[in-house]
Amino acid sequence: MSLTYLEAIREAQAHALRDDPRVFIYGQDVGAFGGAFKATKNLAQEYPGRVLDSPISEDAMVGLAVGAAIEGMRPIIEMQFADFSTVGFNQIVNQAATLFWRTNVPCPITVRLPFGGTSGSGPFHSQCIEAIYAHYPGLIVLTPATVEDAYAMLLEAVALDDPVIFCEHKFLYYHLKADELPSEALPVGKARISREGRDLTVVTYSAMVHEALEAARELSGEGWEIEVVDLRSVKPLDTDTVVASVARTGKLLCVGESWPWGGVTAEIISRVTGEGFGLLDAPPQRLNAKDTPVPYHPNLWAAHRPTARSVASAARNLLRS
Amino acid sequence: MSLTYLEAIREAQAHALRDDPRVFIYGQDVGAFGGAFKATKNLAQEYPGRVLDSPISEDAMVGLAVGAAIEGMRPIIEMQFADFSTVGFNQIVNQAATLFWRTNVPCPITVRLPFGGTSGSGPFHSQCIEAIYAHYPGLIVLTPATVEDAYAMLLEAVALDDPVIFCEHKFLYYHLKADELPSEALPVGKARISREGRDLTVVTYSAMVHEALEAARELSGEGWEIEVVDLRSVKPLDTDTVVASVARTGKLLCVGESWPWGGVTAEIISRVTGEGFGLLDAPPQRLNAKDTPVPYHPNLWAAHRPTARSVASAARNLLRS
Amino acid sequence: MLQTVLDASPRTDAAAAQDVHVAAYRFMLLARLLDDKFAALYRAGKIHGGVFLGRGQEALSVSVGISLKKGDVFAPLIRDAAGRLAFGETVLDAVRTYLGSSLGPMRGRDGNVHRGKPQEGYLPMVSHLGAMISVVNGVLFARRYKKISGTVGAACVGEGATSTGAFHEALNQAGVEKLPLILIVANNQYAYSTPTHFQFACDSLADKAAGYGVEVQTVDGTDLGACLKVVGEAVARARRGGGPQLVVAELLRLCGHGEHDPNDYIDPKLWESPLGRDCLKVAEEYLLRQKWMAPSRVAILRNEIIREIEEAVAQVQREPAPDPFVEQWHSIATGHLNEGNEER
Amino acid sequence: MLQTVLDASPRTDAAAAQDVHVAAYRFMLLARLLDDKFAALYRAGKIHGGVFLGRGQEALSVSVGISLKKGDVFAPLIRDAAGRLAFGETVLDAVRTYLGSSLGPMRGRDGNVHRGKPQEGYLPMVSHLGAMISVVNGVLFARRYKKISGTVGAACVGEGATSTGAFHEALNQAGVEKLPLILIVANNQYAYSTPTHFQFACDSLADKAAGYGVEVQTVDGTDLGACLKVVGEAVARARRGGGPQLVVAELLRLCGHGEHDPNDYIDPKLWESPLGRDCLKVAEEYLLRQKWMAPSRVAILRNEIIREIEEAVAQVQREPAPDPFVEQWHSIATGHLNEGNEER
Ligand SMILES: Cc1ncc(C[n+]2csc(CCOP(=O)(O)OP(=O)(O)O)c2C)c(N)n1
Ligand SMILES: Cc1ncc(C[n+]2csc(CCOP(=O)(O)OP(=O)(O)O)c2C)c(N)n1
Ligand SMILES: [Mg+2]
Ligand SMILES: [Mg+2]
Repeated sequence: MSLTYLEAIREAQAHALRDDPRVFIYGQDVGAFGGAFKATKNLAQEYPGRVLDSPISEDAMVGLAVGAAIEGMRPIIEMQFADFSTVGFNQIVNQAATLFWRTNVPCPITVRLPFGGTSGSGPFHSQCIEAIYAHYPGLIVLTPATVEDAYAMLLEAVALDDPVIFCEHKFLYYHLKADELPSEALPVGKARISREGRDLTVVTYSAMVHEALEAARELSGEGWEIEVVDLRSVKPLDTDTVVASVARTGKLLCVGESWPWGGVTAEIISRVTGEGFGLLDAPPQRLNAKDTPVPYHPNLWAAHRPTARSVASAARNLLRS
Repeated sequence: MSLTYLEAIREAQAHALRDDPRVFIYGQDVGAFGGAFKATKNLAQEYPGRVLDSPISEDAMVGLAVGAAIEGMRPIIEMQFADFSTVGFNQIVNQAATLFWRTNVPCPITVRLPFGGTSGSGPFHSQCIEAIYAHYPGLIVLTPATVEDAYAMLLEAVALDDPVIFCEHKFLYYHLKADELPSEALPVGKARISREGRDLTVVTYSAMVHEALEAARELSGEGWEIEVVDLRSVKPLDTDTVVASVARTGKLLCVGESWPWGGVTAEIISRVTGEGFGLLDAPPQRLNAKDTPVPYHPNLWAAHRPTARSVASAARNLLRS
Repeated sequence: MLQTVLDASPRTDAAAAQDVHVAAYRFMLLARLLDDKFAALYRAGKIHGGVFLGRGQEALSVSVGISLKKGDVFAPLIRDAAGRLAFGETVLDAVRTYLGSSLGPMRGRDGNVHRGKPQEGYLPMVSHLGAMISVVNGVLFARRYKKISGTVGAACVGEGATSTGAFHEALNQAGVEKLPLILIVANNQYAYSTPTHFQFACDSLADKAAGYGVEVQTVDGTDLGACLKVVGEAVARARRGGGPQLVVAELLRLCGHGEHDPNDYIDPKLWESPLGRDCLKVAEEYLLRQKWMAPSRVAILRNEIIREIEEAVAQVQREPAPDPFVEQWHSIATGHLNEGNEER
Repeated sequence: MLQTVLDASPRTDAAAAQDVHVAAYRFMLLARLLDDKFAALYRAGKIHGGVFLGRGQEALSVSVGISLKKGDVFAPLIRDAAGRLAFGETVLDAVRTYLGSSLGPMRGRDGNVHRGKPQEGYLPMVSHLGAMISVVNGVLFARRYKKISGTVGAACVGEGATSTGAFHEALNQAGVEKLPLILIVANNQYAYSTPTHFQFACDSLADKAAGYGVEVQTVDGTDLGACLKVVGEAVARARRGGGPQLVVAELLRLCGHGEHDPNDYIDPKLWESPLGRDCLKVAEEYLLRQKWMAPSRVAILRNEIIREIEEAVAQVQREPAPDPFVEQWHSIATGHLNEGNEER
């Protein structure tokens, strides 16, 4: 058996539906059609009445999920693209994220955001907006980079008593494959050392993990050993694992596919310099997407986001500094 | 003559209306009533047909402004509270912020956000969400800390060819006074050294500038001289002024009233450590609000946000390190 | 939640009507006097932040609270003191929230009208207008999913909130899902200072119903009897499976938007019009005319209520304020995943 | 923008009708063949991202484009190739956008249906459904402000987009401001895979008009003559100062949501129903029956159009792709305030 990142997401939802009667799925075209990306393929058929098409009403979709959560359910909301969650933004950050703090009543909803760039998708079907959600108190923001994590973290997201923004990267949907589903997994909140190395730490998440790993392989040919940390969860952030890695390598490069102002890479650098300043023997560096909307044309798109090549180049500069 | 921060905002709008026929103001209760905070007091009477009440439709308010800007106007949109801009979020970050990049047609709109905490205002009338807007490409985000800047920067915001998120702090509305309006001002994008010092640099903006200045006065009595940098604009950020200050003091404390994950303070630290690592002789530190919604009760509120006292205490720790 | 009581006592229709009216009147008076007390505390500087009153809206509001049963869902608006009390909120909880007591349902974290107990179907509002309606939908949706039948949910909004996208998406959603939602629109002629002609262009807000495929009734919001009937029937229709119900009430806000607001922009003609009648007076006169209550009883009732309120305020003023050092500063339920409150 | 031509030539009514129909038919055919070409290029892997066709919607779409004049405003939906061409878009601009040419109006930054020229009143859509309507309002608002009269704005949406908060806020805003907005709803029975009963609960989307205080007409979207008449009249009413106009057209999407979509979820009964008629065929048959066009002319026209399209594609394929090293990577107009594109 071999399955893709996308299939893992489908399987996780199937298992959640099977094991927990409180779980239902609500979103545009998720029902009979199985979702724009087929992440809910056959689930409406297999679990009648539990996988439901919504009107094109992101605000009301999230509002309904919060109400259902108050009533003890564990809704999964599929946004058709992460980009469209901006019209459900208020219900996410002000309703769902504040409920527990205000009332002591938990709000176990999972909002699935198919996110991130793919060639030709343009400015409104490519955005990486994990930092927007992570900035608000009250949300957990997950960014799985592997098939196994996509599966295990989605299951854990549904089981958690809090609103989870589940950022699933569209670029990984079809390409990434695994032989089997994991039976054990790192818990949410723990980062993973995806590759060990002694010369430099690259901290990243989601699709960029694979660019970083490719860069690491390339640099390995040049005699450098790069450690790659996959954050897995951008809120909470596993600062300890990152700092421990920097303690070993002395050098830090943070890579993100999102825009350069603020965001995950800035947060990592602030934490590491605040807590592990003495461990650094070179200025910590960031590599982000460019500060423009995500372009449509493949030529522009490839230059807009970090790639293995630009990661390797930034790493080389840092290694030589 | 003496006027408040709020009056300066009203004056800037009066002058913009007077000098530029393309300017109009649109927002809830801004017309005959003069706005929830009276920031448009008498303007509807003085400029008939140019200061208009809108329905409670933040999405459509911003959309209308973008359309008017395409047609050559320079609309000012008043959000009743910054917190409610979340329901106009999509039009701001996806429509207004992308227009120029997509089409080469500028989008000169100013969105006024009365923002920031005041005692008793609670989780939905106190938010500091400048970082949310600064993360997106295509927006200018201004955070004046003084009466003079409130006036001059609002005038400049209206004159700029880009969408400006104008964050005016409600805590400063009535308390802060100045003797006269400035005739000259630092341009947008330049930070100001609000107080010179040699021992430590506090970088901050908006209401927190005053907490930092008070802390600096307190520490001055203890023999420490704190330099306070008022960013004025959080996007673009005047990295040069900040780095130059750190070059003099060797120590950096970033203070913000917003939530701790990401945001202005993280961005500053990333820039300074990236560009001026060698200048630092202690780990750069941050002081933000706590990672919960803004509480209602004054006791909780006072503990949630940074204050002169907590700034002084963080500064002391850093000075002794 | 008087219904529960009434259902149990088989009486004549007239006697039942009397009971409901008297009970409703009591809640209206309680709400009015409680509001007055909050206004006084505000002027005395004892309340931080805003104070929002329901003056002139008690007849409509109480009709909602009284028509709901235990187990139903209620998302009130800022002027719904009467409805909240009728739905079962205690005076103590209201006072505790306004004064920020750590023993109140919001523990000083949120205040004034932002209160509720979600586990009791009483939803605490966020400030964003229109945003609570779809949350009510969600509770009702979950009930149906769990095969719980017979409960309904009411959401109240002002006419200003009908201009929000959230209102539209939620009412449409209720229509599509045929949820037992009763959506009450209190058209008090102003949204803060904004008159209705800047808010909508339809002749009556009831004209919106057809576009959502929901039933609608309009009602004179100054007339308690009419409100009890129209709201009661809408609730009953929803309970019977009749799908979402829209109720549009016409009335006038007899106070400022909040207590900070001089309220000097109201068209004076409205004060003189039938809309400007004080529903509490109208109800009282009706009760007296019907001889359902003696004038002396009204006076006694008022005194009883004032005592109840004063006692509650006195008690709450002795209660501990929230303590920032005890406060956990956690925003999520999964304890070990909280972060960010070290000073960084 | 044929109106301009027609206005200038005083002819009999019948002759004018012939001219409009023939012109409209030409745009419909051009749109259909251009769409077919995009579909072919997509299948050949020459187009990145999605391809969205207007098959079955050309009659309605062209009626919008043809009823507008130079100086009017147009915010099309993704299926409006016909309307765009009739409004004045060149085949070259459409092809350049789909192929990402650096010479196109979007310079490769945005693609496919996300194209326009704001300075010509032709608004380039963002993807968020419903979001363009208030932008049209804004242009019209500014025109009135500047005392420019006689221009109107049309925004087109699908029935799915009527469920968005943005749709509601914008139509309400247009009603309150009495703007000359013509809002066209193309009810093609599906929003992606979602049938209408999951989208709304009203009998007809026309039932929404009363709630906004706007005029409304419904039309058979498969009938070119009816569309030209109804849309034309709505535009004329708006132009005369009649305020916002809603037009609801019933039709069927005769293709997948995008070219990636097998479209196998459409209820087969709909294909058989009058909604399932191909408006292009219906129009062609009508023209032939009226003898407004000879069969030979149709064949020639088709060939002319195919040549025009092939030439445009050939030309664009030789045009330079955007170059990331030349690209400025600036997102704001105030050059010196751009930041963030150093590698940090
Ligand atoms: C989305 C949103 N925008 C703005 C506000 C600010 N605001 C609070 S109450 C109010 C007026 C509400 O009017 P209405 O809905 O008619 O209720 P009323 O106060 O008249 O009872 C406004 C504009 C808000 N709470 N939410
Ligand atoms: C706010 C928002 N949510 C979701 C989407 C994804 N989406 C794109 S087209 C579409 C269906 C649109 O249906 P309809 O409005 O009926 O237009 P049609 O495609 O049928 O012409 C959806 C859900 C979107 N573009 N915007
Ligand atoms: Mg009102
Ligand atoms: Mg459709």
